[in-house]
Amino acid sequence: MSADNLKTDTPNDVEPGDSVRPGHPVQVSRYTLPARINHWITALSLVLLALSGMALFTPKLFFLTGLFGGGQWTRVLHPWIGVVLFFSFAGLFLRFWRANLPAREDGTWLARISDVLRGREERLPEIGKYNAGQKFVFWGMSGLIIVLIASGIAMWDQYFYAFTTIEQKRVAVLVHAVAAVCIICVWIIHVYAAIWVKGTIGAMTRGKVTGGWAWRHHRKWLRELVGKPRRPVPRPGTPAE
Amino acid sequence: MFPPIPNPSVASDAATPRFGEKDVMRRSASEVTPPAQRLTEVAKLIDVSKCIGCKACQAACLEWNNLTEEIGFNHGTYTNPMDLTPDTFTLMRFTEWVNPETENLEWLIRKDGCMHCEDPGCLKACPAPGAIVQYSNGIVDFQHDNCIGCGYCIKGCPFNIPRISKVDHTAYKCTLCSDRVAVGQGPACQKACPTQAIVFGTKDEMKDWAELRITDLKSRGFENAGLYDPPGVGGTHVMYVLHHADTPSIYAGLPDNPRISPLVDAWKGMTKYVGLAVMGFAAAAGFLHYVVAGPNKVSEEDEENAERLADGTPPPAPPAGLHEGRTP
Amino acid sequence: MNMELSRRTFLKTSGAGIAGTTLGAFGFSEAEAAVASAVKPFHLVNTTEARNTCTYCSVACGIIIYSKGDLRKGEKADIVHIEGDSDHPTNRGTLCPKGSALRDIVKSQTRLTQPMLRKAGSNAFEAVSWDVALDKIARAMKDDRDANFVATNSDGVTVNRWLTTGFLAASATTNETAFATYKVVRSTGILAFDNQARV
Amino acid sequence: MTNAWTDIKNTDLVIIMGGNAAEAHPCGFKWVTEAKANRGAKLIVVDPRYNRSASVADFYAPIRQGSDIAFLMGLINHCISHDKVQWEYVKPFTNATFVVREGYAYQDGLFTGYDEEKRDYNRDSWEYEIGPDGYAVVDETLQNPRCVWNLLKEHVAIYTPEMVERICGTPKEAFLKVAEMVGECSTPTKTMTSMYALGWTQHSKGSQNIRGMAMLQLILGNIGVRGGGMNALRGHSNIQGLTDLGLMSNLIPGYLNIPTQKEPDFTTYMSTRAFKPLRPNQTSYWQNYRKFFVSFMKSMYGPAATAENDWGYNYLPKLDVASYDVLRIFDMMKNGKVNLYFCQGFNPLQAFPDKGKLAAGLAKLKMLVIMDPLQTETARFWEDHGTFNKVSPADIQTEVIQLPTTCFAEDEGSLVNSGRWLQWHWPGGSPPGEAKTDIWIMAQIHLRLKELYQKEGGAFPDPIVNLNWTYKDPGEPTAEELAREMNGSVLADVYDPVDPTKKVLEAGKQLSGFGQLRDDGTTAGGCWIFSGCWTEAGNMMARRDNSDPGDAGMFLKWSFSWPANRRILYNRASCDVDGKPWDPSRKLIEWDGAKWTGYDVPDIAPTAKPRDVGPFIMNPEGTSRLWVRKMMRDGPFPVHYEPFESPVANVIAPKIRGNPVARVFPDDWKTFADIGDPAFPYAGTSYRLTEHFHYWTKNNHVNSVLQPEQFVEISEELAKDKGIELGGWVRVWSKRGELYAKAVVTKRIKPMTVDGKIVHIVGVPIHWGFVGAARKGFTANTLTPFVGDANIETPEFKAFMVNIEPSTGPVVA
Repeated sequence: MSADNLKTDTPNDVEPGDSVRPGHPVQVSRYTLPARINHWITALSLVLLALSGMALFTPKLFFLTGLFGGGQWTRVLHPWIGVVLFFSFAGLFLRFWRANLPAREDGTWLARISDVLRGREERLPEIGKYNAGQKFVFWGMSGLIIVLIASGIAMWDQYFYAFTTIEQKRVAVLVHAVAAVCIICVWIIHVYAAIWVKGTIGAMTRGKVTGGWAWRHHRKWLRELVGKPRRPVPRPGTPAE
Repeated sequence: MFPPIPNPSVASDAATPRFGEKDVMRRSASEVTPPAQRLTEVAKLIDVSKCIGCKACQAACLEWNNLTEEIGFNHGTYTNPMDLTPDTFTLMRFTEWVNPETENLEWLIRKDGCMHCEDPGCLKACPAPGAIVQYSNGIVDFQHDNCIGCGYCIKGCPFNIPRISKVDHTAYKCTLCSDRVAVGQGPACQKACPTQAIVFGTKDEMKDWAELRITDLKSRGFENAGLYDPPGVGGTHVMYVLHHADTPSIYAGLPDNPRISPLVDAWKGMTKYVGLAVMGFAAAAGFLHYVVAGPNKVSEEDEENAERLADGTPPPAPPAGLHEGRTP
Repeated sequence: MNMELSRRTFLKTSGAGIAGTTLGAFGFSEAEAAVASAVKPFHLVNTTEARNTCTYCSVACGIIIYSKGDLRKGEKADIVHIEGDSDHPTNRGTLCPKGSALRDIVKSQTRLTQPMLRKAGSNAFEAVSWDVALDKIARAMKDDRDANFVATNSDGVTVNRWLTTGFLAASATTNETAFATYKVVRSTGILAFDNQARV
Repeated sequence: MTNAWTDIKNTDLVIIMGGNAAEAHPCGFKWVTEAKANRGAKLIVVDPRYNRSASVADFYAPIRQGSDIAFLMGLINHCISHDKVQWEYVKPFTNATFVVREGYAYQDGLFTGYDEEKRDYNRDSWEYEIGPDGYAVVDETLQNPRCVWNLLKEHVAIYTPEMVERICGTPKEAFLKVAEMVGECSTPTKTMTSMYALGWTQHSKGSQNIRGMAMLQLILGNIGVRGGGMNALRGHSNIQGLTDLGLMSNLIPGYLNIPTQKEPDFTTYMSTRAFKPLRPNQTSYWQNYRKFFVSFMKSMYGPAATAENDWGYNYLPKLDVASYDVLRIFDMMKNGKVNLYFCQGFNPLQAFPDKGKLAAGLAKLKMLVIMDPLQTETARFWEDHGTFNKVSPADIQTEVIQLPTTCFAEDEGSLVNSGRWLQWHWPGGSPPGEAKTDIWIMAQIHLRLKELYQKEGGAFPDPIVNLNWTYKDPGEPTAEELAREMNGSVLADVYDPVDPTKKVLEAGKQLSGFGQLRDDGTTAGGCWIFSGCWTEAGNMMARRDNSDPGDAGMFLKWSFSWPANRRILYNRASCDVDGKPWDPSRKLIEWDGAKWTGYDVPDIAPTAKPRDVGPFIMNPEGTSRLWVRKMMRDGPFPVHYEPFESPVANVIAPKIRGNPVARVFPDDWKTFADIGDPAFPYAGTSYRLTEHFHYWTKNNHVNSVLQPEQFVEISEELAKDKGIELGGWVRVWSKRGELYAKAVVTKRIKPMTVDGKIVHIVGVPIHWGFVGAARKGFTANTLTPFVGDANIETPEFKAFMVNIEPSTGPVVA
């Protein structure tokens, strides 16, 4: 994030690289290429962590260790993928945290969650770049990843055995497991939302959405983009959809 | 004298183990059908009051299991190495304790090592199928080919016993010399123990033998002498005779009431089931939602509105009263 | 020599309140015996046994040496394990921390394997043949004995002693070694002859 | 040991004093735990340190090192004054009733006849009064003030509980508790056993420490009985055997003596060895000395030992001093009087006191020959190991030859255990590299030396060229050949003198026991006490029948025990004068009206009538001795003497320094710290740990793991005084040397109050050195003084003075 993004006159909702290209249909740049790469590294890490973690979490899924070259490799790789995830997500965090700060309309959005679920967006307020659900995913991921990396290190015996007591390790494994369940649930919400809301996935693949998509789901953000002067695309980020 | 176990036979036909896969009662991360008939439970009894702390058990363990421990340092105590390690399955722990009642010094020496719990926390915690097995005679054994080195057993163990090797990254602990017991021998430590502070036999025999010892100790003024066979872990297959059985923790931190930590129980119990349920529910809910609510699609009208906005043509106003939350 | 023993003797004579033990069977009937893949194989199988005595203290615990290879058949024997002899009346199979680690001293990294000579003023040993070493010793003994042998004392009494050479005898060698040593040393007139009894 | 390891299970009370059986002999200690478990026996430990034996004791009493005699005489005093005496034993079976001749006296720590100049006694007055019948005078009423009992009573009177506390630092209550427990064993049905080792021998009055307890055991009636006895727990696996076989300066196998130069011929030599009984009918078995000697000489020199040459008497060297023990030889070495030295399986640089002096001696040799299976410090004394062994190799002109030998696992033969069992063993492994048996090496040396003498002639070659060496392969005699030779065999047919047609002994046959030895050259026997070990019936030492009739712990069919397969010495004394066992539940032998029978081989002629013949058949008195005549150099009764280095002056005889007759070489006085020297205020003692075996296990990885690094043990109080931390480095030094070690600060050592003065103890375990697998360390004998016991020269390793300070550890150069 470049320094001028921090200018107070720049609306929080607009991230570097966001832009509108008029046409038919209107094309809206939502995520820059680096943001998308960052996202997919994170996504891949998270999926691998979920798979390897689940393998160690329940015997029924232990067969998943086969994906990683067996139990020993799973045990070796999981924490290292966690480290990758941590730093990768840290990148996302720095890109997206400002746009994910709470806004006034988030409350209304949440209050009308049944309308959200029914897809009656006309009954919702105009939303910035991220709606409250997306912000929940963002902050949920952020918090859980911190919990997971902290508890994960406490149970990473190969390097950190000596630094905690066994009782602390026990707390750590329990916390790690609960946090992992939570983060997987958050991830499910995230992925489902991307599938349910058609036209979303393109944001993270090609980096673009249609104007109609933006109009329908993030009208406030679209309005801000339209109102903002054109400028070359710097390095933007990608939110957790 | 507890009758010595006869010398082993070296004949090749004497080598068939008397128990094995079919006698596995519990297997980590696996469902097993317990054998229809349980083997007679075995046990090692460590009589702390007869122990002279000579470390013969430690030496015999290293030799029998071909373990090479590092030559360490002196830290001001006779306990060496300082802790159990992947190569030290058993360790004499020395405590100088002044009995507050008699003001006499007592040198409490306890042989530490795997207790072979009836309800083994390590096995419960272990995520690797078959890395830890419990035979129906009570022996809890690690199977290194299956071990993934995660160290969950360490967290599961109420006695802080298993250690992960830095060499092969698998967990090690006392096997109760399952290879010896399988051919009718006792563990190497028991064989060596000069004063028979360690004896080995069926669990019932060991309890009877312990009773004799406790009677003797009580006659010598140790009123609280007793057997340590903690019920919190379902009893153990390594038991202690303690002169002060009312306070096991004075013996270098032997747990007073060991049990599998509630945290571990929660982790391997509730969390596992609830967690799987929650995740499953989340996925199912999404699926259902999709079926019921259908995809959330962008309409042609939305695209037009966007184009208009981009072109500078005002789009139609939203229905009144619905966008009160919007930013001006 | 008879190595077959009455293994049940101790069971019969144990005076301790528990009549015998079911240990031999551990409660596993024949029907329960089966191939077990999980239990480590018993590594003394097909080894050769030799009855011996612990080399350390004078309790003289009975031990059994287990080797790969049979000396009695003229084979090389490599010791794989040493364990207490349950039939021995004194130790009944038990061993102390030294005895339990006997294999390690037999196979110590610091065992001597060839004759060595350190020359006067040198800072290292060098390997020599047995012949060289033994000839040097015999020559040194002869020269010193011839030069310093005391046949008679100042009173003219025959004393036939040799005081400029001394011999410290071992403490863990066999009686047979000791007797051979006694004969050889005493025959030379050495009086400075001693052993470990004092220390 | 008078008794066997397995017999300890028969005891009621074990007293471990002057040893640490649990630590040094764990597998033998098992029988203590058995006695405790099965008989409700109690265990007392008296030691400066609360040690591993104490950890399982019923009662522990602290004692300052070097003050045991005061404690023991205190116990005897207590028993006498509280009538805890087994009178039916003491009166007939000890010399309590014997009357001592006029002229003998004891005063202020000295007996009559002391010569301060010579540091020796004229012991002529230390004898019994001999009556007109030629026998010693006895007074069965014990009224004669000069009878041994009354002299003893008088001698021990000074050792009151208060005096014991003052000298030993043992609190009076603790001493009295021990005395009470010990006193209970004066009944015929309760026995105590004494287990001791180097904690008693390694003092300048070591022999008298042991005598003190032996006297107590006699008073309690505990010698010769099951569960009793004086049990010297020998250190090395065959040190008993090597002593039995006389591998000492002054011995011939079977405790016969090398002649002295005062005995120029065989007749003179034998004249003092008549061992005429001192009371009527007594056995006095040493009367057979001549048979043992002649048979030995026949074994040694074969046909060259003839009646004409007094059986080769002049082939034996004659002593000019009491002995050329190791201290004397190293003193001579240091003074440049020794040229060639052999160390067979021995590491003197660590095993003897004052390493500095030892190293200086070795450096003056022309040649040092080492035979050993393992690396030793001695073999490498010339090698620079920085602070651990700082030497300049170029300055050391000693040639060193190091010969690799086999070890126990690779050879065959017998060892004598502490209970005198000769046990045969078989090899289990091939020797490494070019290692050879000691027998081969000794044979090779002999053959080469013999060849040189045959070729070149030289000084008195006769004993060398005539040495009986008729083995099948002279280059390597077999263990069987040597064992058969020690047992003895018949050299010529012997016929019954009454019926000359009856052949009593047949030439070429093995003897069945020492009873068949003869003094006319018709039998040979290398070691009379071993006779019976390899008879016509075969190798008795290899017997492995572990049956134990009566559960007595005797195991008569297991191996062979000298003498005559007897398991408990003096076992005749297990019965009263009429031959009935003191304790029928612990019968050992008994008189059945015609002969002695029982679980053990009787220690008396099988048909000797009970009231006729006394039980102590080796002694001319027929009894045991509470008072030892002139047989010990430092007095017929033990006296408390301080160690040569001591924190306090001798309370009972302040002018006497150390043992007044202990030999001190002139150069060594200046190496001792003065009494109460403030520069060396702490009482040091050295000992071995159970994880280690002397210096050998430095070569063993496992044992090095179990106790890895050199340490010293001190009390919490001393640590606080000196600012020493648990596990921190300390420097410990005596007047002779220094070492660095870690500090084990422990509650198991407590400061003591001795004669009003606080005495701190510094425990110095031995083991570490500069070769082997273990961590390098300092040889503990850098600290210890070069002085030995007055009778047998065992070095005073157990009591010396040191100083200590916190340190940052050795500077490894």
